Amino acid sequence: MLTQIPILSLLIWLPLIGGFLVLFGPGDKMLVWSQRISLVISIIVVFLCGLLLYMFSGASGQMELAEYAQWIPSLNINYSLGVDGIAVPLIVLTGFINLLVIIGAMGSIKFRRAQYYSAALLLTGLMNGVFAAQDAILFYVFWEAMLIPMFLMIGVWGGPNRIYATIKFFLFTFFGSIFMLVGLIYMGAKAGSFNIADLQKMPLTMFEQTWIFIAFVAAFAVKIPMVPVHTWLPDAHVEAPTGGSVILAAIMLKMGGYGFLRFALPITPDAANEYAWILIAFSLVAIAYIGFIALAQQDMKKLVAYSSIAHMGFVTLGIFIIFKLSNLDASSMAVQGAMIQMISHGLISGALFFSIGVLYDRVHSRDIADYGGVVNSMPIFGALMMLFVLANAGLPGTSGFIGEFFVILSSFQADWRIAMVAASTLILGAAYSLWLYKRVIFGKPLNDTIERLEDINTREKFILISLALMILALGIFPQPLIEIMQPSIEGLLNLTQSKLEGAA
Amino acid sequence: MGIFNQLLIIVFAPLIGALLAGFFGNKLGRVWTHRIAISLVATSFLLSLKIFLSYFYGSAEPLNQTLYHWASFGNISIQVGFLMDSLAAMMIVVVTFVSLMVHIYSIGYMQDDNGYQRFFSYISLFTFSMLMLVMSNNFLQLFFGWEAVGVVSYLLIGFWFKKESAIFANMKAFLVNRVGDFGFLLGIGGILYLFGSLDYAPVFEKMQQAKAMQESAQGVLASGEVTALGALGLEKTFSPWAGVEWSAISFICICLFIGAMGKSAQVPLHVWLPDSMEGPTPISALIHAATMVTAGVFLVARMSPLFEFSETALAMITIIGAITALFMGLIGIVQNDIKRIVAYSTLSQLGYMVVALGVSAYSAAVFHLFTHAFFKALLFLAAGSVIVAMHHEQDLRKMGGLRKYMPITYWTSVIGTLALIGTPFFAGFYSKDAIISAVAEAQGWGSNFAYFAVMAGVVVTALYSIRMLLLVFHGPQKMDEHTASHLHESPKVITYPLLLLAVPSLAIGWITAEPMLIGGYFDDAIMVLNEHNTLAHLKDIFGNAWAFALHGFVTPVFWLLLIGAIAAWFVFAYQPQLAELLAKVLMPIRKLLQNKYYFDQFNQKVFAKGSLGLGRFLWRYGDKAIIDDGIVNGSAHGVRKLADKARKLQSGYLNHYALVMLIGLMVLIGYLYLRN
Amino acid sequence: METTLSLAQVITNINHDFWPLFPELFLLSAASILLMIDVFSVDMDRKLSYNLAQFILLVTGIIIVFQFPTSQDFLYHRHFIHDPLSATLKISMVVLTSIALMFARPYILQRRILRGEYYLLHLFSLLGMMLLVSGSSLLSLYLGLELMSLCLYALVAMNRRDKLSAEAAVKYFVMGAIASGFILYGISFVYGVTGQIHLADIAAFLNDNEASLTLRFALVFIVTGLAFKFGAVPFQMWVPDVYHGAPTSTTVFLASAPKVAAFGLAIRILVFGFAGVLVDWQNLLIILAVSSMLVGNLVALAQTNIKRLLAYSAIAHIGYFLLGLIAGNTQGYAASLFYILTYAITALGGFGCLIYMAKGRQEVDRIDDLKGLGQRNPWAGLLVSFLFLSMAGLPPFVGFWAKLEVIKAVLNVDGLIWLALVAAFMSIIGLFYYLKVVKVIFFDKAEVETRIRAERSLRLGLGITSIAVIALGLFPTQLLEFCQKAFQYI
Amino acid sequence: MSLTHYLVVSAILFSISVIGIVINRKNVITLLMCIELMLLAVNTNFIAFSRYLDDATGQIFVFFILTVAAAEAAIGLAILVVLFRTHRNIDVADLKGLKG
Repeated sequence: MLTQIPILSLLIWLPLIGGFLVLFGPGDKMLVWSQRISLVISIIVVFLCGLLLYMFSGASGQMELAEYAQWIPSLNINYSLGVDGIAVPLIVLTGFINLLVIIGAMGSIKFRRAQYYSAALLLTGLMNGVFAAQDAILFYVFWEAMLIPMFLMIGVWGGPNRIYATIKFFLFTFFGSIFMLVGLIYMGAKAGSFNIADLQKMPLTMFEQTWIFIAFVAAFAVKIPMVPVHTWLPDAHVEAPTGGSVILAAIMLKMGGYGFLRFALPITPDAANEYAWILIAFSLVAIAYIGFIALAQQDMKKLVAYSSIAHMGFVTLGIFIIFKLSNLDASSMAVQGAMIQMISHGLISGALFFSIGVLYDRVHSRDIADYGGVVNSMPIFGALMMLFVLANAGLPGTSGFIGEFFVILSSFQADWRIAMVAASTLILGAAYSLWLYKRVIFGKPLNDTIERLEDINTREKFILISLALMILALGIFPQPLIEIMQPSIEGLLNLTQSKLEGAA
Repeated sequence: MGIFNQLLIIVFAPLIGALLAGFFGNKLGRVWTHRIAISLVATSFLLSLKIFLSYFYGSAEPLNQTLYHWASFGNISIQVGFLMDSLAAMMIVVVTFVSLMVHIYSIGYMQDDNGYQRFFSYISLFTFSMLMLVMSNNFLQLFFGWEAVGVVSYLLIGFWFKKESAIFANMKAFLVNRVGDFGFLLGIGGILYLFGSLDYAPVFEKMQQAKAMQESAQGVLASGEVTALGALGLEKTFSPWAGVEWSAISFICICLFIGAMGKSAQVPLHVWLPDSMEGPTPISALIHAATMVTAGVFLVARMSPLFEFSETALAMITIIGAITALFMGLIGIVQNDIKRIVAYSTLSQLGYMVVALGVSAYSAAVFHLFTHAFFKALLFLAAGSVIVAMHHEQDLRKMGGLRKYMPITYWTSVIGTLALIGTPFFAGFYSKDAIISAVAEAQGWGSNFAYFAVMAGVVVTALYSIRMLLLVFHGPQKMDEHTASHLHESPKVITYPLLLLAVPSLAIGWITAEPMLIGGYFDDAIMVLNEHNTLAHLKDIFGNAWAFALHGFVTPVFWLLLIGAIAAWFVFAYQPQLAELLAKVLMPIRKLLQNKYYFDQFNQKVFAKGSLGLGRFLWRYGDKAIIDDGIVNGSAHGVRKLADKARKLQSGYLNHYALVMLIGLMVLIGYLYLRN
Repeated sequence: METTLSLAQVITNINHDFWPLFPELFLLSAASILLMIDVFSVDMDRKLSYNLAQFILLVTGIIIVFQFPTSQDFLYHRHFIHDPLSATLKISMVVLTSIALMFARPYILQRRILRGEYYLLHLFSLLGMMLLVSGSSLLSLYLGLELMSLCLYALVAMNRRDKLSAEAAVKYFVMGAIASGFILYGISFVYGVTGQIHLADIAAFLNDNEASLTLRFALVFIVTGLAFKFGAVPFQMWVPDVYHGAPTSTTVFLASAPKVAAFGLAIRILVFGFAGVLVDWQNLLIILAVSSMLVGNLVALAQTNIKRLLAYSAIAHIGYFLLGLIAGNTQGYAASLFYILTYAITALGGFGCLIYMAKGRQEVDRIDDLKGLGQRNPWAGLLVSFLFLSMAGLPPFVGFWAKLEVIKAVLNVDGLIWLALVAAFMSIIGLFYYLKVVKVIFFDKAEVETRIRAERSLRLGLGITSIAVIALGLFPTQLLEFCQKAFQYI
Repeated sequence: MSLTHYLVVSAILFSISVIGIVINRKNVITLLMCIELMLLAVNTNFIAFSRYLDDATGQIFVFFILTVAAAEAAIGLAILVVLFRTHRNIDVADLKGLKG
């Protein structure tokens, strides 16, 4: 029976095994086979994602499709998987982006290609693992293991300053997560179980909560990333190859938001409540401060990277504003906004990085000053890029709008001043996005190279158009996504709320 | 076919046209592209007209229906749907009519352009967006339409993307609009906060209740114990800092109006509109004169139930509108670019509309919007016709005497100009006169200034309008030989729209003025508190459209406009040397006007450069210096240095090692000793 | 008292069961026979000796497995303890030694430092370790320790023509002797205060009496000796120099099995003997642990020599490893055992890869010498990276579980959460230099493009260690339980 | 003489040996001697305790220590020979090839 298959395990292990298969099987010597295997596996993963959507009912808000196996009984660490409405969209996004990354790599990566495919597949499996894990240590294993292929991806295929960037990336992330590990172990030791659900039920004193919350914040704030621990991101993005940037922006950053929702809120609600204002403040700083910084960038990728940070500010704002809200509807709206922002940013930033990759493959520069008037020679690309840029600026009708809209509206319920600062993205986001577009795409062709550029080929078209369609579909009709997430979000909010009240 | 389905066709026909033209334009070819696009827009127009007539003559009921649930969770439900009532019906007919005219006109105007199909795609898309905006029944969709028209406008201003000035202008337009949207979005946030819904219906219902309570129980409420708003739980306040409290309704209204200021180009957010003339002329007519820029006016009219309860917001609107009406008109006098003059005139007319909104004469504002759409589109298209004839020369000083070459263009321009300056019997007269008399009636804060502004504005309008007319069509020919030899009337696809627009510019007032201004046509859409009803007195003087126009000859307005017109003729046609003399005498003022009150320079220096500078500063010192070099790399370097120092301890000498060991032993012993 | 034993009684005692001692006896006699064979061997490559040595290890291992105890017995006048812990440690050490020999073989073969003694010294050293972990009196512990150490001194000096090797040997020897002296001095006081040298008796004494200052003083000396053997700061000075100077093949061995043996020594003395003054040695170990993590990680950062880097990393690891002991309970000890075992495996591989990279007689000791390993041999590059990432404590490698275990152990103790945080913080610095190595392996361009072809035994050794690192990382349960079972009688 | 006297003597011996190691920068042989001295100090301790406790264990322990010391000396001298062969001198101060 189709619905009996261990779909989550498949989503994790199929790409992982595929990754190793490509690495040690055909390798670079039989590149065609490496490509075929990677492609087939990626397509299967996308189908599995579809199947996941089909199998996932989502009505209950509970964990579904649970899988369980003993792993390390002596520590009571288990191979426990399950998804709820918060994880499912992220897993689907992962599968989808992975396919595009694999396809994208087929033209733009020039050396050690099999290893690249392999790294992408490994990342996919591990990221799915992060979203599906229901055991805190299992979660952590995936969470950290994921850094390794990404480290290699940036380091091997990256730009000139790649080593600095990749080590910075690794250390930053590790810096945050190691403290989370300590926190998890502490709780696990106390609760006698590492099951996330058990941890969520565990009562903790305010003192404990505070420290654990700090640990969580250290991990997730770096990942997402929040100001002031964001500086790894521009470097990593700039140096990473296109696929690396895409994965990094589209999915890895989302893990921070996911972690906040899955861990920080339900496990340490009181501490979160107590310090929400700090995180809100930093989110607002991210939105405004980073908005200005993005404006000053000369490097396309850096600009998009900074814009990512600003957009992620909405995620954290949406998550933490709930502590300042009194009714469930507004809180749901905030968290919905945060979640949709994550998904949408996955699509949009992915699309933007792909677009920059398209340009980079042709001109070999990321410097804005090296471009101008690209639309003359690449009209189709110009049109698609227009859509992505506008979506990045939060145009209604694209997915980029919904998250910001929800978060701004719900934070207005808490304090209009917060909403006001957040709404500054309307101006800043438009400013840096459109200015980028103006300088790169519009205008007279800057030089002969630009004038003779070839428009995007079928492979690139496929990638960019499918992203464009997703962005539009989500923007025009987000309700299906909202329906998937809503019961789980409500469940999460109720859980957090009940723990808060229990303490009070 | 039900009304709702008709509405769907009205909205989506242009979208289909846009998609077909956009994606398959190259395959379809030019002819088929414009055939398809035009026929779809025409369909849209005909249905709109049908619906409008059903409201105009049949007094159909308002229709409020949901198309689909965009997002709903918990108790929040955000939909996409349509609200059709008298106001929307009037708007769609304006939009589709002007759009149709522009579509047809563009066949001629754009025929040499490479982006022909793209252009049709854009203007169809614009039509769709604008229709979504005006037909929306909720704030989300309103915002969608709001932004979508902004984007299409952005695309169209930058239509000639190789022109540096065009792509600068379009970004400027979008950003300035975004400043407005910033306020708009906050306003929407406030709506949700105050009313718990993003649909119009519950908002209006509450406000209607408030009105009913206030008017039925005047005495009770006046005692100050309870206000109508308070009774309905709407009397919340916002506090920006301790000690200051703003009423929520005023806050929301002002925020919404900031949005309107962006779109309707009110001072100080007007700066984008003149620059937007970088786009092709047809879109200047469609977007930057007739439809999109009036969205702000539409918004305030639509939200009249809210604005009625905020004296503060109304006062602000009055002042801003008055400033725009007068001072933007003044700039028009010194402009030499034919399109820019029309653009500044648009700004000024928008100012009129806004003033009317400010004095609660929503009907007058919307009516002016209605008439203005026709004559201003006409003027723009006529200007376009001239520009085509002049081989894309836009400078007035190089024109002159075109009357004989382009009779149709000339006469339609005359009609448009007369309508613009408010000559009795022309469409513009009815709306403008209604506004001026409403302002005269108004009691609110700033209405005195507004009255002065609109009266002075009449002179100014006449001055620049007649000046333009004279310089373009009369007087000596100043163009070069080559251009002069090719001068001829524009083709039919251009002249027909001019003629078609000239008809309503001349005559639309005769039919519509009475129902729209005093007949209560808008009663199902616009709410006015009795105490604000500045249009009520019109009934006394109106009689019928004919009589009102005759009455117009005896008002000071007419004489003012006559003064303006004669002055223009005297200075610019009869005694041109006087113009030069005046220019010298009034040099400082002239310079001020030519620099548009230095708004652009200010924005460029302070906002654009400032933001960029701030960005660079934050990046260099915040991100790079403090966080990266300071904390991140700094600590890394620190650790590294420490490591190098620590490394030196491993000296290689055996006796040092032994010593360290000994010290270690001592430390341990000492520690244990101290602990006990 | 046992001082008045008649010969007859002695014989009766001898007639007792020798089965528990059989692995040691076998190893001793087999090694002696191998010595004889080797003397008369004409094979310049000493292939026979190598194979025999491996065979002896195999048999020893099998014997230990066969007689794996299910109870705790004190034998031979209670100088010898036969319990799951000792058997566990012995098996581990045999395995580690065997792998170390795999790495050693090609290395010494190429450098002509090959002599039969080389293997024999391993075997005798192993014998010492086995006795050590089974020692249940201070005397047997001392003897085991010395047997082990003396062999190691010789092994370090094995490359007779190498200046550094000789220097390292001198340093190791002198420092080691001092450490022995410290331990002995401590032991003498323990003996003086308690009148006992049996661990059980000492424990009993501490149970009945308040520990005097003298005894604690003695404890410090003993702990110092222990710390030296582990290479914990501030008694770590020998570690980098010896690891660096010794032939890599010796370093491989030095970094693995002796650490495990030292762990046995620590458990025997501290837990079996001095459990009564737990708080005291706990505090001492905290100082050692913190300073080891700090100095080890910090100085490793500044290294350009890969052997020294690994040496400092070893020091840091000892710091983490001590966390388990500090916890002072069975779980903690099990965690420490798990840590030291996995570390030993990883270290074997880590030093092993240097042998792997070395071509001919040329040494690999700069980090840069690893350049482009990932290019020249992707497999090897990947496996070696696994080893280093495991050392950094990243999942899914076994090093992660080791860290998790010790941190968990510390967190279980009230008031030591800060220690866990220090450990966590230090591992960030640690990660940095491990990443630097991985970076060199994968990102830097190779100076020579030639593909590396290595001996079979080398490939096997590297394969075993790195596969173990990943396999144990994915399925640590067996090893965890193995470690936990070792402590069932404490 | 009481136990304390013996202990003090052994402590002095021990200290001398340790200090000898620390301050000696000349000859490795001296180090070997110091180490021997250290073991002797320990032996003194053991014997004193053995006598004090009236227990032979300590004395037996001493025998073992002496044996081990002999082995240690042998290894030590062997290493010294190697050192001399490679360095051509046996100065402690010259042992600085390994550092940092």
